[in-house]
Amino acid sequence: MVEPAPWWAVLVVPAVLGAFATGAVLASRLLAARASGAPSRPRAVLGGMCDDVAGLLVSRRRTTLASDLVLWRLGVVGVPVAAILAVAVVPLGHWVVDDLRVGVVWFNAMEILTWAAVWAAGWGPNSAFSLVGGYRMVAQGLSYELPHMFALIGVATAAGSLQVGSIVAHQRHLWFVVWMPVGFAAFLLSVLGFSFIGPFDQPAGADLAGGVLVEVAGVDRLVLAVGRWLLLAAGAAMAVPLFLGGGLGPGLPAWAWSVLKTVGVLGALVATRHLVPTVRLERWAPLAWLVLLPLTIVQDLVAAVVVLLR
Amino acid sequence: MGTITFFVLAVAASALAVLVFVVDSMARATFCLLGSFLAAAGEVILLGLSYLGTVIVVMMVMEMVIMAVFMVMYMMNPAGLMPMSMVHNRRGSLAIAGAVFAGLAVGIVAIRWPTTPRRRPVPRATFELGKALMGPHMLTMVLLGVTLFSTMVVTVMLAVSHGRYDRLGDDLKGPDR
Amino acid sequence: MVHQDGNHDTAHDGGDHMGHQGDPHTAHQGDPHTAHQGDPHTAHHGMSDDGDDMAGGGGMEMPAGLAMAERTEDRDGLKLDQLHLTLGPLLSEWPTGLVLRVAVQGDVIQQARAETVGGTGDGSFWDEPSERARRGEPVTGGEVARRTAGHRLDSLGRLLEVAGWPAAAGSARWLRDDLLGGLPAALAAPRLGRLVRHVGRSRVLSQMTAGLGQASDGDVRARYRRWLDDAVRAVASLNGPESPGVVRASFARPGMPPGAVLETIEQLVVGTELGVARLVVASIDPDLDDPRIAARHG
Amino acid sequence: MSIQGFLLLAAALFSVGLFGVLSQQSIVMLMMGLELMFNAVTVAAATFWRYLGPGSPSDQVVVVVAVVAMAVEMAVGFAVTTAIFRARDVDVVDAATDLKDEP
Repeated sequence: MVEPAPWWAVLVVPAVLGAFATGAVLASRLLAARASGAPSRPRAVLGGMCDDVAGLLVSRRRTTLASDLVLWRLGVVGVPVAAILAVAVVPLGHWVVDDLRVGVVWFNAMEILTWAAVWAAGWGPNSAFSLVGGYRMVAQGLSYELPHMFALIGVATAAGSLQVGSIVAHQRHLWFVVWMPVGFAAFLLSVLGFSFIGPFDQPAGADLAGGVLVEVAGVDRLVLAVGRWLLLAAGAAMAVPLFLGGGLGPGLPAWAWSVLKTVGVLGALVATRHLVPTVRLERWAPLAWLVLLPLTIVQDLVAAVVVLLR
Repeated sequence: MGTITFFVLAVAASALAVLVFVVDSMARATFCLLGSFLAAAGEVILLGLSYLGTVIVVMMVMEMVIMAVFMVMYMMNPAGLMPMSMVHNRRGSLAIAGAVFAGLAVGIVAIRWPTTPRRRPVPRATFELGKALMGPHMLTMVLLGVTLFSTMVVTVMLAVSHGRYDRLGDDLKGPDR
Repeated sequence: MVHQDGNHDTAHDGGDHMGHQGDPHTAHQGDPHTAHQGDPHTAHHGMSDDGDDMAGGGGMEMPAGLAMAERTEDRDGLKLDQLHLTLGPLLSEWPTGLVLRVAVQGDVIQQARAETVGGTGDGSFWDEPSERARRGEPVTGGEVARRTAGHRLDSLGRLLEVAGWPAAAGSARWLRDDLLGGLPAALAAPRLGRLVRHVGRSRVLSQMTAGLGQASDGDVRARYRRWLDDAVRAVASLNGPESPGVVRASFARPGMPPGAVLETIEQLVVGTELGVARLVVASIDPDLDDPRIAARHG
Repeated sequence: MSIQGFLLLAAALFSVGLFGVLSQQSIVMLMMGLELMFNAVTVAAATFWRYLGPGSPSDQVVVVVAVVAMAVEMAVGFAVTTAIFRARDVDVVDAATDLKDEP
């Protein structure tokens, strides 16, 4: 039911992902504007975003003393690249760039690339706040990664496959979210974690004056900031085939269901960002390891038992 | 196509491996090593083991990021850009490594390998691996599990300066919030 | 560029191998207090433990003329590199004019020294109506209450921003501006109620701030909750004719010796992670125009 | 794309790693050499699976073992480095050759 798209899909995928990310940014700015009494008409919000983008495009890059330019640039570029590579296995309705047999592991690998990228982006400019931001990303990664992996393992166990298309097909009768809610929650938390947005934005935290974003200016900053939102969109898009039945649904065509569900997940993530303050790692890491991790393991046990009994 | 990919990845893997011991910066050395691993993982995927190749990517990125953290922590210059040499017996090492490579290369070229690749249903590779680990190779898997577990315990014991319950205090109640 | 200048100071100073003095928003140029003149770190040089021939530096050439890091004891017994940073005086969401010179290992603050830059010391904006009342000028209670509510919301906005909650911070600031601009109590009360419900009942915020910066007046959580209560009481007495019971409940209490607030900050941030230190400072929120705080100049 | 090519790559990675292990003073750099050698084992095992394997997945198991060995090696390596660093304040192998502190 999921088939590889023609070659030009490679060009379409970044555009579609970018559209989702733009929508998320606009929704986020709209919520922020409404909360703080700024003009919140759609035109004002859109105009504000365009102004900011244009401002970044024309402003100069910043140079710092004794920076590691190679790793810095690699890190900045690595974030959006990882996001785009990750969605290569995510189907939109029936189409997917490449439904790899190990799609789930592929997604996981690309998500982990962001650790290295963000660390390098924090390391590069040779600036204390930026470096601390990079380290926080590693600590955050170590906190969310195991629950994330166990969430993926649960899905793969239930479907008996690492292939995303096959996972979707296995949800014909019942979406995985219904009987794997813990895995779904853990997955969504990790999406916020690897895109370092919202409650998990400590690597780019306001307490570090922007963390890894402190020293990046101009186009670099745009690339890094866009990368975060692309990652968020990629994570939301992946949650749909993993837990919400992908393009399955009555009436509408499959692609429309995929889009609708992705928008829903993305909306929930953006709303979380506005409803919850930053979760600091020193308090989150114990919770992730002592509560969330055992819960996801139990979730996987449930999945395994269900598969055995089926 | 496959041959070109092989050569590109092979050159990248070897060159980056050499660079690990050439670049001055700890961070760059670590990322060179990561690059080498990623290229090698590409070769493994090219060989048909897509699952193991991707798992290597997952493992190595994590390992190298953690390695970078430790490098920066223990090496003398946190900026990591200071040119310095921390080697001993460079010439001897080079000779031994060169000799080992020459010996291996001679062996590889001299041996008459079977010429045709074995035809087999590659898509089943991951499934086969899982079945093997849960069947005939169960003992290996159990040993790996025990090893990993004991590693976790031992390394924490080694690395932590205080005991297991220091964190919580004598009454084991922990610092009150 | 600003950065280059900052780094030059640093290189001669020998204090900072990372190149950056605190924060990029810090304007190094034209600010005599930011440039290192008196070398406040001299004390630390004596502390760098010998026996580490690797980190001693000696006559080694360092990149970009930066100084070699010093090493000192840390809580894990690893004697890692120490880095000197300057937080403030111009850092986003930072009490204007406060300078916190810190020595960090990793992201944990080991030593801290608070100084002030540019505070006028001739009276806080937020105290102005009550000061006038004290001088015997006619001041309505509502005027004092309005200023008090504005002050609490101002502090709250800064704290929430540092706590990574820009949406709630925006709400607090919006209400602060409207209140100072003369928003009637009937309109202010429901908006404040929503904010108080939203912020006061946030379990995540409460979990994230509990136990931080424990001082005589409680922890960070206790402080922001008191701000919320104060704001509610102040808004309730906006129309009151009398001077309300709400007085300026800044951390600096009457009778505190000058500089006590800065000393408290120094004590509270040592041993904390940078983010925690930011929260602690934001929860104390010293107003450097207040003569009781601006006593100590750098 | 031939078996010789893949094995030569493995040999090259192994030799570079060996050079690192023999020549580096820093424990962490030494571990990088070890990792390269393990990586060579991985590539070689995958090659044997593809070209020589008699139909059994044993070569794949070797890859799994190598990957686990890398993880264990790194974890133990860092733990030992930390312990030595704490006790002796060194992170170079030459300084850690003797077994007890000098008087």
